[in-house]
Amino acid sequence: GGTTKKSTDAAGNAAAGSTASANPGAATRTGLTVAFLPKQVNNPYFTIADNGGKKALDALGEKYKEVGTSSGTDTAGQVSYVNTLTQQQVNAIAVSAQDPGALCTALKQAMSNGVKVVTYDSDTNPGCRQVFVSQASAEALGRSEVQLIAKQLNYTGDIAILSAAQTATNQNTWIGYMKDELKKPAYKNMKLVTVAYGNDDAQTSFQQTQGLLQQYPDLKGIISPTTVGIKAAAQYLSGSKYKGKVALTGLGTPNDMRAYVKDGTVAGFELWDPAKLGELAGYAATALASGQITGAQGQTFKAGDLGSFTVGADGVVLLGDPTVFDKSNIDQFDF
Amino acid sequence: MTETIGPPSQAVAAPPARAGLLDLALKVRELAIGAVLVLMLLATQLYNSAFLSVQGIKDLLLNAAILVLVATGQAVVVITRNVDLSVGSVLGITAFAAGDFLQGGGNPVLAVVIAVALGSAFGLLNGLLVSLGQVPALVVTLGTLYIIRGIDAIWVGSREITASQLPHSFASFGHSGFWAIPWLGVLAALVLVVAAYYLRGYRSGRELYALGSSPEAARLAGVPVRKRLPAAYLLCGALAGLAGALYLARFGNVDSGTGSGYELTVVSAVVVGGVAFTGGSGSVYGAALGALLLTSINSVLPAVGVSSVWVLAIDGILLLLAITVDRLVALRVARVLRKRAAQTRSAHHG
Amino acid sequence: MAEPVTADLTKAAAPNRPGLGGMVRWDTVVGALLIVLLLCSFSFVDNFGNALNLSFLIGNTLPIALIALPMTMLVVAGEIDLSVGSIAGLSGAVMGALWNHGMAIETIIPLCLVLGVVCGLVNGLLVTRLGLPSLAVTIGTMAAYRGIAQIVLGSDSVTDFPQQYLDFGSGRIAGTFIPYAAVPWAVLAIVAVLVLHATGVGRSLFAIGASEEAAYFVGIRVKRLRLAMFATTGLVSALTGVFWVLHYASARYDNATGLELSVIAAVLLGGIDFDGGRGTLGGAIAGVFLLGTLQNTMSLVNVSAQSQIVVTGVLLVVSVLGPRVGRRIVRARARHRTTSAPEPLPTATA
Amino acid sequence: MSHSEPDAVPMLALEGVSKSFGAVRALQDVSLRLFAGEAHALAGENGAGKSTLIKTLAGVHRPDAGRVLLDGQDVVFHGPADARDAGVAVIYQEPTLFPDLSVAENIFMGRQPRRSLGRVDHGAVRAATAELFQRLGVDLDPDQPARGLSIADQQLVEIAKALSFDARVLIMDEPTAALTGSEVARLFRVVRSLLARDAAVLFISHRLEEVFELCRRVTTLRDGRWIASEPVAGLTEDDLVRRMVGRDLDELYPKQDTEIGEVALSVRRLTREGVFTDISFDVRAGEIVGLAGLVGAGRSEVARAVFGVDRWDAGEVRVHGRPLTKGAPSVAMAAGVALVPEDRRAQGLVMEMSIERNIGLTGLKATSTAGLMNRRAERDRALDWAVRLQVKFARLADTVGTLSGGNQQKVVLAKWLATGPKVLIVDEPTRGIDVGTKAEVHRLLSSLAAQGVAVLMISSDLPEILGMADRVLVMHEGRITAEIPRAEATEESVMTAATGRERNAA
Ligand SMILES: Nc1ncnc2c1ncn2[C@@H]1O[C@H](COP(=O)(O)OP(=O)(O)OP(=O)(O)O)[C@@H](O)[C@H]1O
Ligand SMILES: Nc1ncnc2c1ncn2[C@@H]1O[C@H](COP(=O)(O)OP(=O)(O)OP(=O)(O)O)[C@@H](O)[C@H]1O
Ligand SMILES: [Mg+2]
Ligand SMILES: [Mg+2]
Repeated sequence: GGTTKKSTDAAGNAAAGSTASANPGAATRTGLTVAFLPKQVNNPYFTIADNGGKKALDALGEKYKEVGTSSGTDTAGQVSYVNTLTQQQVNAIAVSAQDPGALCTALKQAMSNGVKVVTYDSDTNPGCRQVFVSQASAEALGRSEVQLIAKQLNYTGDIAILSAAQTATNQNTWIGYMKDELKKPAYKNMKLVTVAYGNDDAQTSFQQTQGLLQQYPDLKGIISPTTVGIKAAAQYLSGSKYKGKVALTGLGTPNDMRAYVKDGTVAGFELWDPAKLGELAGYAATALASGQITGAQGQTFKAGDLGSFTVGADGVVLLGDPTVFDKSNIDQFDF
Repeated sequence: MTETIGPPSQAVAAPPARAGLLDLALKVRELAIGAVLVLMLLATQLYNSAFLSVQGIKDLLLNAAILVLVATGQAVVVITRNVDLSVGSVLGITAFAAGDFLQGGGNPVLAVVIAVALGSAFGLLNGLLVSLGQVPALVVTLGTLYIIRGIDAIWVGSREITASQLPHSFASFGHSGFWAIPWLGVLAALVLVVAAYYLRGYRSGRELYALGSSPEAARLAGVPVRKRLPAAYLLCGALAGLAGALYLARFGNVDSGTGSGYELTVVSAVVVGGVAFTGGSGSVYGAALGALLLTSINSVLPAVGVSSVWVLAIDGILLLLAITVDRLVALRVARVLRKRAAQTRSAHHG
Repeated sequence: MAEPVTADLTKAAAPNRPGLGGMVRWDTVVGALLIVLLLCSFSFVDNFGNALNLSFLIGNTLPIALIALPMTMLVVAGEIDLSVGSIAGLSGAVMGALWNHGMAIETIIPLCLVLGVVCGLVNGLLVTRLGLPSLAVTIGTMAAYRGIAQIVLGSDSVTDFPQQYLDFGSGRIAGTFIPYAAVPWAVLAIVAVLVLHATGVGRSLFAIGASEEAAYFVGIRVKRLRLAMFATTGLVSALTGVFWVLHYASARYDNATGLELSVIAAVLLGGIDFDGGRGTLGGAIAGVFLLGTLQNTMSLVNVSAQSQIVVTGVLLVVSVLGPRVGRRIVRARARHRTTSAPEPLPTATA
Repeated sequence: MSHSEPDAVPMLALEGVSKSFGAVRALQDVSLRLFAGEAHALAGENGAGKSTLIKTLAGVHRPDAGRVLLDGQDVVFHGPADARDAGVAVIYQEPTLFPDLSVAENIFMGRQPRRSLGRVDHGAVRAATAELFQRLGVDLDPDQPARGLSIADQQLVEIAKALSFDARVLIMDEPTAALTGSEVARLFRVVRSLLARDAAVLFISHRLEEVFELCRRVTTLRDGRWIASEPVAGLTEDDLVRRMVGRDLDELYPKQDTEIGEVALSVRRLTREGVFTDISFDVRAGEIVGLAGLVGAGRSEVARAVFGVDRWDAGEVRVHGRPLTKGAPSVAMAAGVALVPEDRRAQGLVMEMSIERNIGLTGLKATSTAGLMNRRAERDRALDWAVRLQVKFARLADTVGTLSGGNQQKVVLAKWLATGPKVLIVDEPTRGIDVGTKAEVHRLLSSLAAQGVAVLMISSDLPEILGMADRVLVMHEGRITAEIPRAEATEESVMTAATGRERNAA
């Protein structure tokens, strides 16, 4: 006998949204404390995002604070921050989860103590938060990256993917859609040879890029859907004989990539605006804490300049489509 | 001990003939690591002919250069029976300091000087804490690892240095070179040779070995411990600083997390290179070979198409293999040495 | 075998890293610090004293506290194990993988523990049979075990363990702040203290750490005992891995990454000498909870992560420098009182 | 303190020096003068303060009170380097070598001959070492690492190091404790040549005959206090002992006649390649068997192999008929074998542990009940033996590292005698032990034998072997070359066999 997966599956994971009903007309409460808990503090990307959140909260007259671990893989540390925030009785937490499962217990404890929970950038299991503010639809991102590189390669040649950690959930979802997109007839002359993992570490990503190029001499393009990976790959390409011969695209920030776009290593890449992502998370958290939404599908809330948003299935709120950056427009962005 | 010992001239002339038995033993050990390295590279080349192309060799050397520098400094400290765990943090903070300076339009040479000076300062701090406080280096440098990392994080915040902010000459120094020989590699080799020559050929260098071999005996022999130890740490810090500047040139990208966890890689390189943590033995060449071996493994695995899922496990197992082979060779050599010593002994008696 | 090394006079003169005046032992100082910190936090920090926070504090510190038990013994015996975090990760990964395969958790957990013993034995055999330095071996196995965990579980993250087990991992005894898991920990801690400080085995461990050769000469089975310690460390690490999975309700290959450094920092803080032969388990446990409480308190009063790192570092440095400086002051005062002595001696005997 | 001292200014002198370690007053108001061309002996019991005095002269310790005078001028040595630069060379009681470095580097560390640009001239270092060894008649390879040298060889390297200084003052703390007669003779010859060149020498030895042979004057210490400084001529050994001990000496070799019983230890054709070959002998209950030989003959190695510390390649060891496992000291201990090893600091003691715990290490099982240590039993056991062997200590909880050399040796004896062995192997049991206690140790060995213990005694002190052994085995280059019954054992017969000039047995 014993307790096996099968015997517990029946119990399942209870679904998200609370049963309490929302009051869309409720006034936005002020003086709330909303804490941002990014994957990693001091990470430029998250700093921009969290500053977006601060902007939203300032505009609404709420209190903003940011805490977090200085390592992006210190799950235990992130859990203890959730615990601390629960202790401090903040009104809402906006968290970018390092691990979809590990934060669950702590977040559920937070919610049962009356703290509202929004995830942004990286989600947890749906049962462990009320709303997920998603940067872009995973499907759109995955497909558009394949489209980007295909255009640069004239729809012919071998390509590879340089991802972050093997466990990065969002990466894996995107890669799934990329593979799916590649199945379309338009890409019949293109082949995905491998997926390499650089663990979001500059040196590892660097050497993985080297390895890819050595192992597949005919490689024509690399997609790196992670800001660290694309940066490292671009740096390697720009200093090697492959510069300009191997196309590179993926997700990167304009500041990181400016040099490589200008020197011709990279033709184009894409990203959403992290500041807007944070801003939206801030509005969502406030809406939750004010009782305007509960995270159930179909509820709507206002997000300042960003306009009005509707909660989708599983409590997901979608930011919108990403921006493509290339030589022509990169100088207009500074983040 | 019979009274029948040959005429003085003979006895004095004899030793140089079998010069440096100990030396020879040490060289053999380094050869063992070298052999493992060469075998591994050749095997990879057979599998993938693109591996040792001009670009491939250049990449191998580039990858190793920075680690070689830091490992050289670390080896010097480890030889004195101490350790500097703060090298990763020092590398990170000096890299950012250099980048910050360059970003403001500074002179590249001056930026390197700044990084080296800052690294030296941290090294000196470590050295003074360890030697004046006479406290365990492991604890102190673990402490400074945290402190420097924390200061770095507070100072840098979420800023980062990106390639576009660096002068072109500086960035291109990080990856260009002569044919397959990158400038970075040349620099690292130069530092390595000088350090090795110093350790071997100068009294103060020998005293570092003495210090590590037996601190108490060193004190009784009048080795100026309070001078040598800080000097060793200073060198280690300076090289970590230089490595920081080169890291910036090489990767063109520095933030507050740069170099974290690097100390473990450095310590691995030193250990694989046969520098004993009990002090007094090993050489910087060994440490450099260790560094080359480690970085090469990371180039070899992707080049032969090992899925990155397997890389970590294979990395660890190869590391274990390397130290095991090294150990077995060392045991062999020790046995040969003992036999030879026994032979000379009975020869004398005869 | 006879080594011409003599005991370090420094050590002979300063047994057990004496605290102020040479009377107070360091582990007592750490214990006192912990109590002072607890008192301050209870009285001045909002939310510190409530049951929820205390249970968080203990629960989050338990993994470190668990591994610190065998690690202290290992370090006392002159060895170190850096692979503890990876063994915990591997045991968690295997737990996840087997759970996904539909095996009963009552079977899985013992299997994971056996796996931990095997991992510890591999470390121990490499160290004792081949005579490799444990630092080098466990740097290698740290990568290898983590790598195997990655192969076993890949990118999966398993979370759907049975609720009663998850409750055990994160729940607390009704009406108190004590997590369930703290109870078995306390039992283990008592066993460990008894073994290390009140049995022949404990004595032998101290002897091995202080002088392996002398221990061997009194018939202590040095290798066997060390092997057993490595195996125990593996076992407890695996147990920690299981607890980690249940506590955080997540089995991933990178669980407990970097745990070794936290354990080592805490153990060092507790006054355990990494040269072996000295320290007490009480000190180590106090060190673990001192760091844990400090971090908890600092988070509650909104000290940023970066500053927390600096504080940890400063604490480590002060922990080794403090007693020494204190002793010097006491000595200088004593000398001042007796006056007749010549000038203060900068190069005094210690 | 002025019994007809030369009028000349002493080269190095101490005046009214005191030194305490915590509560222990190691030196109290001690004075000493060393003159050019004169060998001066320092005598005193274990723990009298001799080594402390030497360390004070050498700048290792700084005196709490009193002065150090060099050529009549006050000096302060801030460390060993200062003393060295002032021309003072020291051989410390315990060899302090760099195990990882070659013998040659050990000798010339910090003073290597240099070539252009300050580079070390490795060739010159090696050649100079070879020459020193030749002067001392030592056949060690200058390139050999110091690790693995026997205590005697280490001591020889220390001597070579001290000689290499061409020092004005040579201080030697028990340099001969581990040496045999011929090496001592060589050393003395070299020392005399230094004296002839007007060096001053300070010499410590517990072998009084050496003091009389080499020295012109002797200073005696007792309990850290100065007792006398006087010419050696006119003193008898008994006079000297009385000054040291404060009473008359008992008989030094109190050999009791015992009833010799069955074979207790039986070694058959024991061989360890390259170390010793084909060793066979028996030791019977109640018998003391001496094992003699020159340094490096392989005696200690045989003892270690028998006890199980080293493995052997062939042969067999039986205790009371039961074979021992090779390489397992625990098995040997269980069978009632005890080994007092030659190197007390590395093998005999855990230097950082207390006296109590060191003695306790051999009785971990005996002093525990149900697995838990009984601290009281452990303490009583330690106290009993520490007192019986007259260990001079302040508290049982003091670290052994702070004891004087001779007292450390007594602790080693104590910890093994406390096991109540049936077969006792002692390797240089009285190395560094003062005459008074030596007699005590001999009496102990004798009475143990009388109680039926089989004793195998290795010693480089030939009179000790001749005085104590019922039978003498002699080794030469790893083989037993002679077995001489007590009646026939003389210095002559033993030395002949030890130098391998005659092979009449084995
Ligand atoms: N570092 C130290 N700390 C504490 N006590 C010490 C220290 N060094 C020496 N002593 C004590 O000082 C006293 C004198 O010791 P010292 O070593 O000078 O004796 P010794 O005359 O050389 O004896 P031996 O003949 O046994 O070598 C002893 O009681 C010893 O325990
Ligand atoms: N026949 C031999 N040939 C070569 N080396 C030897 C031989 N015998 C002993 N040795 C070496 O010489 C050293 C001294 O040996 P060992 O200590 O056993 O001699 P010993 O007779 O016990 O001398 P001691 O007087 O030092 O106790 C050891 O390193 C040993 O390996
Ligand atoms: Mg002495
Ligand atoms: Mg011997």
